[in-house]
Amino acid sequence: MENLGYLLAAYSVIWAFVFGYILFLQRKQRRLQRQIDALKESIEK
Amino acid sequence: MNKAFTKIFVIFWKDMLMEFRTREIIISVLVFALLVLVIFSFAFGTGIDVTEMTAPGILWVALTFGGVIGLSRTFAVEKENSRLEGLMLCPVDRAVIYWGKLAGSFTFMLAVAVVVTPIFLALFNLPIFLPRLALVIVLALTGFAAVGTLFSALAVNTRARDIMLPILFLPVVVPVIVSAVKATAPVLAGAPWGDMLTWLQIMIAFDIIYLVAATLVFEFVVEE
Amino acid sequence: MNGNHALRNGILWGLGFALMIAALYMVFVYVPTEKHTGIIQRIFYFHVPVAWVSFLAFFVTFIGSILYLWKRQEKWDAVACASAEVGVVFTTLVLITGPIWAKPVWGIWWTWDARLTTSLVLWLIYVAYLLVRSLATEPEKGARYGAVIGIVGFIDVPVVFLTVNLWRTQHPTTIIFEGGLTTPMLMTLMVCIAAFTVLYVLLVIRSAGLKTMEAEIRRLRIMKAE
Amino acid sequence: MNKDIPNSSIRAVEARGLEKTFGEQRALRGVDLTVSRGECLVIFGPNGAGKTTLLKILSTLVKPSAGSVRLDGIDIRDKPAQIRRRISLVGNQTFLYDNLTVYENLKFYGKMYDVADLENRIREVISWVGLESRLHDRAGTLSRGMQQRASFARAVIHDPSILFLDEPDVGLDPHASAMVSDILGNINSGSRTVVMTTHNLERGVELGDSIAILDRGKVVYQASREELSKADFRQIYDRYTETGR
Repeated sequence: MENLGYLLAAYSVIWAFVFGYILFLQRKQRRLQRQIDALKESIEK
Repeated sequence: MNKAFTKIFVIFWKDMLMEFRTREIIISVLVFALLVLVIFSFAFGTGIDVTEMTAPGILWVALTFGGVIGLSRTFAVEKENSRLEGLMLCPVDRAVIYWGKLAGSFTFMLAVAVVVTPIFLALFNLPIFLPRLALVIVLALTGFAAVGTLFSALAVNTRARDIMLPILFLPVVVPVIVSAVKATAPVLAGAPWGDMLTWLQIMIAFDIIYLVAATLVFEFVVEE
Repeated sequence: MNGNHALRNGILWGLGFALMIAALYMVFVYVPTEKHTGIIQRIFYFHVPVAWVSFLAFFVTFIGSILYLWKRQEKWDAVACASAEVGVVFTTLVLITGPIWAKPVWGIWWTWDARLTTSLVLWLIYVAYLLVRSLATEPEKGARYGAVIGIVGFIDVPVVFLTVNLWRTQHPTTIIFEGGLTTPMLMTLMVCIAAFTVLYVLLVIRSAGLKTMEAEIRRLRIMKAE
Repeated sequence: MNKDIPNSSIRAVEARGLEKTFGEQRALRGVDLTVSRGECLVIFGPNGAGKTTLLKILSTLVKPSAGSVRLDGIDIRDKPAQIRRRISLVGNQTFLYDNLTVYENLKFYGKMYDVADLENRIREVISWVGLESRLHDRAGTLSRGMQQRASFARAVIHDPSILFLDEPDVGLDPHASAMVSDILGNINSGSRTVVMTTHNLERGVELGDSIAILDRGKVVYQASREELSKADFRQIYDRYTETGR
């Protein structure tokens, strides 16, 4: 079971990046959605 | 078709004429390329064994970085005074503008190489008369000019125009740099043609691919 | 229409999740340990699919770029840009997991072999792509310049690979698979590739959706200014 | 505003529903314009009204986001080279190469347009703008006013039938600015169609056969000279452009 550390490191890096990217997309989406809502509201007024 | 060639030459000659007046591109690129040569010879030393290993690389680093500096001026010149708009108003295909500017960039780089290469060969105590090296230089600089002219037009329209050109240009021309270095080594060592044939073929393929591709997409870079 | 959209998305996320679980099960439980290099060989099952996906991503950017310049529809640009973004994320992963694998097997972090070097050059080209997009003076110009780089950069890939391959001929495949790929190994690899391809599609849909939202914000801002 | 006259005559300039958006900025929002052959249309408008964008679209430099342009009856998207041969633009900047002489600049542009008998043509256009004595000086050494004259010479080297002038007198002193209208009289001795933008209300009204006011990307006022007495144009301009506010 030598090199297990390397294996774990590789898999955790992959998951960290994938989840990090998904999180980044989600936050950006929420921010953009808020902007759209605010703009729509200010236009309707 | 004939007319297109005439127009390409008219644009090319205009760039030559401007350069005769100021010599700003050739002089600055030349000085820069020579500086790179000198710095690298300090960095690597110049013993005979070292020279064999590093000389081709040093020459091409100097010509590549010098080339980028020259290419960045290609369209910066047209951007001043909105001259590019004057060019765009002319009744010519956009590809003609590309080829006209390409011919100019190529000639400037070639002029620099013609001066830098003999100096390089002398500094490293290598034979001076190497016709095969001329072929390598022409093929490599064609590739540089094909990619560089396109990206120069693109970079002048972005916000970080000075840094954008090398960032775009260098990774794309990696095959040319590798091939030029690999083809230069056998020339310097006096090895037969066979050793450099593959690399010459790669450069020819690269040149053709990028001349065609850039001709096709150039209009999308200059249109507003 | 919107409900359909959500349903399709839900199915895709479900499928992606199930495939990922299956992939992890196969990698860590089902597939036997490779004899020569030991447990570390299991990086292969994720490293290769990630590399495959990054290549696929840049290919999609290439196609999207051509379609955008041809049809001038914003959606093609959104796909091209989103795919390049995902491609850069995955290429980054290739460049990180590659050395993590190389260190215990070859004793070195990095080797200038054709695949690694090509990945590195690709990464540099597409980082430049994203930079140009963010530094263009207006979004429409950014889209056009991006498309040009997406085309010109992609046709470089085979040339770079060929050149680097001739430059340094070291094939990691021959070192890693002395025994060749066994059936369970191949099955596992296939499931992993499927899982990552679905993940890629999901991420691109997500990211392209954000591009559409940004365009929507620009339109709303214009309306507001009226 | 302008009546549609079906097939009666080909208009020199005919723009329909021109729109242009730069990012979040709408430079033009539906511009319709018609200019008859040989006519001079003067477009007024405050800074940022979209005047420059409009001229760039009309002269094929910028693609409109929507709408169409016909010049001498030809859609500019169909035959760009043929269109470009007939038109010219004098922009805010001169398009001249500072390190080349005026002569070399003219020769360069003349060759790009395949001008026949170029030497004589250069002599002719240079006399129109009264720059004979400086013909062999570098463009960069000339004063702003002289550069502008050289720019006019450059613009008419290929004898265009339609001339677009974007604020040709901006940045010039009043004397030089008066020269612009003289030069315009010289170079326009034939029957060129002229579309020009300007800030200078008095001179613009003198020059124009018809007048339009562009404000925030729209044509808000259009009239022929006969419909307009000079005295109240300032008021009209202020009213339509809301500069009084």
